[in-house]
Amino acid sequence: MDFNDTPQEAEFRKEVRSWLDANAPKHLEAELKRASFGSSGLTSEDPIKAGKAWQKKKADAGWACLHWPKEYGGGARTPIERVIWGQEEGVYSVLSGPFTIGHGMCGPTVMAWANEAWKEKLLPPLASGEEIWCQLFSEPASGSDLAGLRTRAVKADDGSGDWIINGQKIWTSGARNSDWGLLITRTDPDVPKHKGLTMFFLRMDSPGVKVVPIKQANGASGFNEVYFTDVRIPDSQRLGAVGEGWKVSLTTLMNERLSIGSGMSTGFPELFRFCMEAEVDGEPAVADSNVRSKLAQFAIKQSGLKYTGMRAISALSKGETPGPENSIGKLVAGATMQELAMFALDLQGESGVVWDEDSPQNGRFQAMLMRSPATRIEGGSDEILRNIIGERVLGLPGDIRVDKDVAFKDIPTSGKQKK
Amino acid sequence: MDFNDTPQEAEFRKEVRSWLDANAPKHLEAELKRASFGSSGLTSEDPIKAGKAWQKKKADAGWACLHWPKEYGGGARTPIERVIWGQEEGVYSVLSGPFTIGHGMCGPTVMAWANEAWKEKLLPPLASGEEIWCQLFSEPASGSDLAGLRTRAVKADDGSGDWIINGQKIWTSGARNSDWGLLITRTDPDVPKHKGLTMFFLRMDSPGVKVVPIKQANGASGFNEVYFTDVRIPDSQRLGAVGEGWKVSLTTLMNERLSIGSGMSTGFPELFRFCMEAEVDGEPAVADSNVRSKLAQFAIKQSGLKYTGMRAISALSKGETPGPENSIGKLVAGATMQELAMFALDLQGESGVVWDEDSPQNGRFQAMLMRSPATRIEGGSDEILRNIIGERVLGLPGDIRVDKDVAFKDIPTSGKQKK
Amino acid sequence: MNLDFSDEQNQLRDQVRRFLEERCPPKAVRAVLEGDANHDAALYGGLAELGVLGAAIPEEYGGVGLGHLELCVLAEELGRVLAPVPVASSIYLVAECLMQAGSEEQKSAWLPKLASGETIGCWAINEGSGRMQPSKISARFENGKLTGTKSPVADGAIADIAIVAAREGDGVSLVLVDLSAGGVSRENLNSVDPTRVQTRLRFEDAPATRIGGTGDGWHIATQVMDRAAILMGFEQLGGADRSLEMARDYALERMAFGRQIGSFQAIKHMLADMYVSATLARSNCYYGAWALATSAAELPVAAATVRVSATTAFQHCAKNNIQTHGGMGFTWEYDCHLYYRRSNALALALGSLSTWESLLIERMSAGNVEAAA
Amino acid sequence: MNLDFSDEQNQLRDQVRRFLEERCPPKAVRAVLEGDANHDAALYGGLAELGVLGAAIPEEYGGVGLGHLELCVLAEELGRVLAPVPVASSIYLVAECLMQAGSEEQKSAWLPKLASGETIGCWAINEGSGRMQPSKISARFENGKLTGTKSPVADGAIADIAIVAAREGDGVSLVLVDLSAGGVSRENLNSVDPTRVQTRLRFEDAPATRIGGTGDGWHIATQVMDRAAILMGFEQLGGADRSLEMARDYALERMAFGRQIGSFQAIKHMLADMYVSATLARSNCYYGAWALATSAAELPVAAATVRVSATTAFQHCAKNNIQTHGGMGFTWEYDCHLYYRRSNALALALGSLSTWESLLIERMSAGNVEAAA
Repeated sequence: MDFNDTPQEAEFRKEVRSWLDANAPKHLEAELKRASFGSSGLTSEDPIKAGKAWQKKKADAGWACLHWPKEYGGGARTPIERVIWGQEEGVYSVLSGPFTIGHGMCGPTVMAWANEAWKEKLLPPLASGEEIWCQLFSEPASGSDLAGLRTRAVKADDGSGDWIINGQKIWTSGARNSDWGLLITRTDPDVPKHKGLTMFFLRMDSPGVKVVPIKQANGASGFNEVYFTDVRIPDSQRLGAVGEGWKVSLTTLMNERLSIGSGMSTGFPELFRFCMEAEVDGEPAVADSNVRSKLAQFAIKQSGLKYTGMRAISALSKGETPGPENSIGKLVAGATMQELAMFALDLQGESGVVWDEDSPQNGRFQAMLMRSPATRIEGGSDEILRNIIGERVLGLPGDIRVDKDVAFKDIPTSGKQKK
Repeated sequence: MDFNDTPQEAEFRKEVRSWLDANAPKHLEAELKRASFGSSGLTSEDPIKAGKAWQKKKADAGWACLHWPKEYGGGARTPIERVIWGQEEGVYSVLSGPFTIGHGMCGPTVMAWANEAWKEKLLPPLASGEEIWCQLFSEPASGSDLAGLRTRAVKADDGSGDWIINGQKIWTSGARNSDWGLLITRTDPDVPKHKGLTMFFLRMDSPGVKVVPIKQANGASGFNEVYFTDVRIPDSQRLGAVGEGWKVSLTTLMNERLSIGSGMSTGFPELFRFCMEAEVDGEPAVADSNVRSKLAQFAIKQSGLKYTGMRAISALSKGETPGPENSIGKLVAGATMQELAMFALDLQGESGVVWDEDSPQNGRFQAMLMRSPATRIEGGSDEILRNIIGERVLGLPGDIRVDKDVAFKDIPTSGKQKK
Repeated sequence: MNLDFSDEQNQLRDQVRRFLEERCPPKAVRAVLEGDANHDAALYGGLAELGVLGAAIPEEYGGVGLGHLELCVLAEELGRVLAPVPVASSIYLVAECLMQAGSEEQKSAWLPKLASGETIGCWAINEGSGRMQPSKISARFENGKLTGTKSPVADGAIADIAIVAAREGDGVSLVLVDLSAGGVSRENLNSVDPTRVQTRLRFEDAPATRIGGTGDGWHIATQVMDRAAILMGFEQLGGADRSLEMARDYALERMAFGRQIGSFQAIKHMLADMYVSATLARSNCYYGAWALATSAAELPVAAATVRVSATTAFQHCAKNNIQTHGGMGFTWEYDCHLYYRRSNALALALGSLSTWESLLIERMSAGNVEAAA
Repeated sequence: MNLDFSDEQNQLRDQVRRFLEERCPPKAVRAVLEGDANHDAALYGGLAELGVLGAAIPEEYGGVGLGHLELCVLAEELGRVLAPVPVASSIYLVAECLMQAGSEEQKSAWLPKLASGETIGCWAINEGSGRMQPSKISARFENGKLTGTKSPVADGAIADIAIVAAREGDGVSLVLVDLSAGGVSRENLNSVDPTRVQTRLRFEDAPATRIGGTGDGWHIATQVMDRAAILMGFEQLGGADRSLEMARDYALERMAFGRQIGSFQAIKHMLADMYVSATLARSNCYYGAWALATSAAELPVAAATVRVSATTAFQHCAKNNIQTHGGMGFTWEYDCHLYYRRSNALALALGSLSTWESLLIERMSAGNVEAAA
């Protein structure tokens, strides 16, 4: 056991570091350090413009999309090299936020399912940041139950072979800035729900596409609703066979879960720093035994996630596939962050309610309080994650599925009728 | 809002108090105060003998089975009078422990389903404590899923009309001291599980009945296994129609849930007393902020259950039916007691592992630690209680039932075959 | 024994509930959340007319003279609908403080106006971050003048009078300030719950009169806050109950995987646990109501019990109401966040949960062991 | 980076696991639980032969000289099967103490015998109830003689030597006592986990030799217990993992309502949460193993991290293993209670959870803030 690089890793890290040293936009570093919860922290520059510039620079030097083959603009690096790059790129990786979904999910799906001509057309500008992609999956009535989606695609009756799309997507990150979208639709409501889906990609400036920002409970707007009214998509922009959309979507979702980090943050370092400065009954907060007990329980979650991430990196470093341990990350981090934010406000006493620049750490804990409920829901709710751990990691049986062999159109859509 | 008796209640309380003052076995009071977890605390006398004596005395004076009609040996008292009696009887009620199941569950079932002759024969000696009853419901393979029981009753082939019983019951309290048992059996495995059940009562000294004490995880033996080998029961000892056993059992189980107390104990008063005496870092434990935080959370559960019980009594006092609030009692008390015991041991430090007379409060917290897991299971596990609250109190839909319309014999009995 | 409200009290509840359903729908709460107004003045006036504000104020001071049990009932209803009005500041705290410790002159001058809603009071004790303690108070009261800064002050933006804790000589006194009399500046603060405005009040030689004796301020404030904690506990209880109802309704309506989501044990058991904490809070609140109405010796213990139980329950229910709603629960459009915001704001008003946990056990141990049983 | 055990270390794990499956089935644990023996002497001898006891003891002192990473691997395996042997007392504590602070003479005299299992050591620090502190030690060491009482002492009943914390002058020293040399009486204590015997040791002018300098006892003991906490953390991890496996197996096998009970979310999610706490504990334990093997500056923080995480995980998993088993889990016959007993016993050995929670934050705050990241 050690925390050291192998000689090859050390060599690679040196190379990365020297390139970054010469090329990173250092004038943005201070702003980027304030990034949190989907906000880039940038105020002096437009985040999209700054992101595109940085991505282009990386692409030109071969540092874009390290996990992609070179022929599509990628870096063809090993998993551990990607980890090292990520550690070194540090805060600057925030700049590439607008490309995360395209590089991590849409791109790999296109790579797996599109024909060569499309791949050559779509992937290089995605890798270099010239084009942005979004993922059009969730719908108002199908969140955890993604396959319950109802956005319809029907063949145009003009014999063109085109598809006409009507419906609504929701929780689409970055839809406003996207050039392309990966869209899953229902083409056949007469078969069970997983069987009637078909995947497409489309230009987001296609006629009939309307993007509406969602105002979130915390006042921010990171997500959008996307409405489709008679939107036309050529059949050539279909991915996989008609009715095979669920299988295609699994490529996307699997890639979502493959992303390796050094563990999600729980907010503990920030809380600990606060407790070093704050007081309880005239003593430093870290000397109070109630604070200590609660901090200790947060601390083992923070370090547990950190070292769980390192165990995954260790496996990559040895050329192995990481185990299922990383599946706990968001489950632990989300709930911990919410509890932790409440405790941080508790320690602030009556002033904890105030959320402004003068609040401890510029109101970070108030922001955590208001953002953490979403963390427990987005990208798989706590309940879905426990099901995944129970079923895929521990091998327990699935839930009873009442909608398994039912035609989609016959699945009830509201509980009201059942009362 | 007040905690006072109405004038009538005060009058009744006076009457009870003066009778108890003249008749209660005061020489046993000190021993009875040590009662815990199904142990009567008695060492100077045989608990069964002492219990029978006290029950007989009460019956002779009209204080037995206050909720039963007088014709069967009961007291025909109002619910609030029963509560007052219970408050005044205090520790002496421990003596009637061996009759709890008979008076609370078996008796009411007999009353609802037996013919008049049987009622006159069975109920008065049960009320007066001359005969003890037990309830033969749970089986090794059917705990939470009671209706999945497999003890078979088949008609004797000699034309007598008698039934022949084979099978095994488990978790039977008091089976060793019982004269009679209330027995639920399966008479038809070819229909769905709830439909093939039939209820009987039988003498526990019937040939072929064998009682084996269960050694529990905490070393005690409050429960038994009861084996039936070709046990013969006359058809006249059937309760309800053949195949109607589930309906009969609901009478029993409903009566189980009707019992009103002043809230189950969580162990908080004992822990608080300990924390008044113990020290943490040279200060009284109650001055330590971690201890305070944990105690406060235990305290609100203790008082919450206490006043929940009082709200139920208030409803009774006004002649109303208490609401569903009391359903939370065991769920809260069981989990709280387990956590609380762990914390009490924590405060004892390395000595917490020692479980003997010299341990704080004679090892009460060690006993709680070892007994509380059973509290979270017996008489409805935490999971079953949450289902009950969710479904019966909040009106949420039931779980999906895969065994509903399946012949009992076709319901799978082991998950191994499914792997 | 009767640990329940009377039929008359429940009739009052029904009446106020109907009134609030009409006059305080979520839209009214959102108007304050999103608009420029710092409270719903029309609603406040309506509550005054209905006699809600004066419920526990004696008739001789312009109140209705019902009592504190009735005020508990009303508080629960206000909490259910997140009423964006300064009842807690003006009635639970300021009017209560005047009734407990005000001079005859102070009571005659202000209680009728507080009861009629003509005057709004605010409670300005806190200074700075962390647990409030007498030693942290640096505002000064000298020669009838007050100087210092109080923050955050709930409803400070809309108040006409303030009760302020200030250093006088070696001790802390409570003083009453007419905010229109000069020497006062106000600054609104952003908060996690904009439906209840928070303000920074600055006093510079503002004229003030003492409430109670010199140096009695902390003692009086503690008594008043104990009483307010019980009333606010009923507000929290109302919020917890409503959060549970919202979650249950959604769990019955929303389908996933072809089933009502309430049929999944993950949701069903989460709701059951919400019911458990709300039920414990209700029973503890009733105990508190009894102690408040009878000024029982157990009032300090009961107040802390209510506070810990109701805070825990409202935070628990509001948080899991969002979780039950999934993504919808995190939209601005759904009302879940209104309850989440309020649950966290009320958890801090009057001092935080850990402060009251500590107080509860300190008070229990100062009494006798029997208190714990 | 490599936060994992090596192939060789995993081979060692496989070898020991096979050995323990054969030599330490639940029956062997029950033999100690129910019988008169205070440990499984044959198993202990087998572990000595296999080199388990001497794994981290240098070859010059009769050990195998592998190292502490290997000892961590072995500890996890011992924890999985609840091995009823005094490895923690004799190896993690006594041998470790001698290696850290023993004189050349002490090391030569005892380490080979500890490695061979010929001698069993016990760690006799505690006196009385509550958190251990230097001020609570009243045993005295004077003129080479020890007088006092230590309780509870794990494995005191079967030990040949003891390391005892005793007052010497103004400070606390550690002394080594040959328990066969007279002046010692022993009394067995009932405990929540009879598979690991607890004893009261009384010393009356028992001959003893000091380990380390006069007054260095508390400092040395703290260092040794930090190291032992990491090794014991691996035992707890093994126990947590095995509890989870038992629960999962039962959830797959046991049917209710026509379904495997593991298909109910109540059970499935309970098991998922057990997996979460066991996984956090494993990752924290690996961090601890690295700190132990490298004697890193972070060792004190790592030790407390391991201790808090592994204690929490084992208690959580053992408790919910019983709950998953329902009534069967509460029978003497099923093995669930063996793990529940051990989880609670190990939670107290070396000092309780709240003590280590406090230590963890005290140590983090003594270091720099970066330690928390």
